[in-house]
Amino acid sequence: MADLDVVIQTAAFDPGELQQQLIGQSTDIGGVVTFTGYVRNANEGDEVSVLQLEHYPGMTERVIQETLENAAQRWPLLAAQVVHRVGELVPGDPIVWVGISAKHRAAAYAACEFAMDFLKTEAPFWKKERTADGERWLDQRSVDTERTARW
Amino acid sequence: MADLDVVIQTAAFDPGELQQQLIGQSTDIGGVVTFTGYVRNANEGDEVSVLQLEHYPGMTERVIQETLENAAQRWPLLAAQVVHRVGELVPGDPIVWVGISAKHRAAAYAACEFAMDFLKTEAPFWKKERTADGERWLDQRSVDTERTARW
Amino acid sequence: MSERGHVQVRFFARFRELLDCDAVSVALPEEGFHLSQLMTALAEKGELWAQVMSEENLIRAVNQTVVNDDPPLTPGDEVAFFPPVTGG
Amino acid sequence: MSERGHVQVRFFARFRELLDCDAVSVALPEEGFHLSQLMTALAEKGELWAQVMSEENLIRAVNQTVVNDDPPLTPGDEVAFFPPVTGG
Repeated sequence: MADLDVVIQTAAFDPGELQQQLIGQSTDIGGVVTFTGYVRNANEGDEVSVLQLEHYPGMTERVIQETLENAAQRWPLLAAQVVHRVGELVPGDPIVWVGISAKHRAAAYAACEFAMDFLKTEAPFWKKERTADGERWLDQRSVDTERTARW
Repeated sequence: MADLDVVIQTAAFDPGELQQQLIGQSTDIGGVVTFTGYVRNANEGDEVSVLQLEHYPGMTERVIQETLENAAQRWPLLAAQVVHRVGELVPGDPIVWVGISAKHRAAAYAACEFAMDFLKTEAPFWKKERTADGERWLDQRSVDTERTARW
Repeated sequence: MSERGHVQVRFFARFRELLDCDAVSVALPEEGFHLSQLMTALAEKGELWAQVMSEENLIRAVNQTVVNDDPPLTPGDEVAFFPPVTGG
Repeated sequence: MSERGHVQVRFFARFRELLDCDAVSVALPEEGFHLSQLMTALAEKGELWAQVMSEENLIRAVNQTVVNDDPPLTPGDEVAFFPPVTGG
């Protein structure tokens, strides 16, 4: 059974360290695919100064854990981890990291993309942007729901 | 135009440092997808002790650079880098790293998988395994040529 | 948290701000009280509450699982209302 | 490296080992000498050379680009022979 892990934290994280933890001492791994999401400085034309991330503690972890379990049933994975930040972030900050290890790369690519697509549409996080014009809650992008429907 | 880079080296590399270099000071990036290939301890049942990697200097860089240029034409990328080791490697060593940054994750996932598929089938590298039974040159996997044919 | 005969109702993001309410405990008036009945009861708390309960993009979760049907509620259940998610 | 009137021929991996040869300079006997003619000339260097030149999985590159046709060679060209690639 693949080793699956979900962490929600306010602290910053280092993608390199997370990848090191994911592989550990394993020499079975053929490939690791990672996704790191960053806070962008502009959204729909407005300069973003701060991004506030709210979530639903408990449900968030459960939804992402289930997503990783579904991925591990669909593809032969060795390990999968999701780390997601909440609280205040600024442009350039890493916000989410998904790392997947597998013997062969095709499984790792597919599972990493699958995990991000479901995280984007099912995990209870909400983003609020602060720009020069004030604050606004972000709307879900239709492209994200379309991507999830592919699986 | 996306910032494209190819490095062939005998020295070890650190995936975390490479990702840090890829993003630099940019706050345009929405997502980074990376692939890290590792030397596996076993191949077709035999324990691998050393992997020897030979390449065709000059052609290797050219083929990978062209692959990244093709990727940047197909998808809106911010930056792409491939680092590939040659020489002697042992199980657990990172052998190849592909990092792609983009405003949106779909482009980064697609370009990263595209780059690895073409690297596996077009870049002139050859692997020779040393096991308890002696040395052997590896054969190309048919799954790799099939994956490249998808694009 | 979960009093006997009550459900805990939670609000997130835009709805939490609009109602100025993180969570409220609601007594179940009868056995077999359904989620839609809870929503009707909440809508009666005022104009803003009625507005949130009639939102087109209102996601509903019972015990941290999104529901699309109208399940009966049980004392101790946790019900949540929130907008479409925007993480990652 | 590229002498006037010559092509540089390089071998890699299994073929390099089999022939015990990294590279060899070959004089072009005439203008419009084609890759297939170079291969015939190399095959005449001995049994192992003939074996390599008749390999089913022999990839051929001219000036570091894989070719599937039979191009004419020009003095200074770099020709390479190698097995299917196995990097990554």
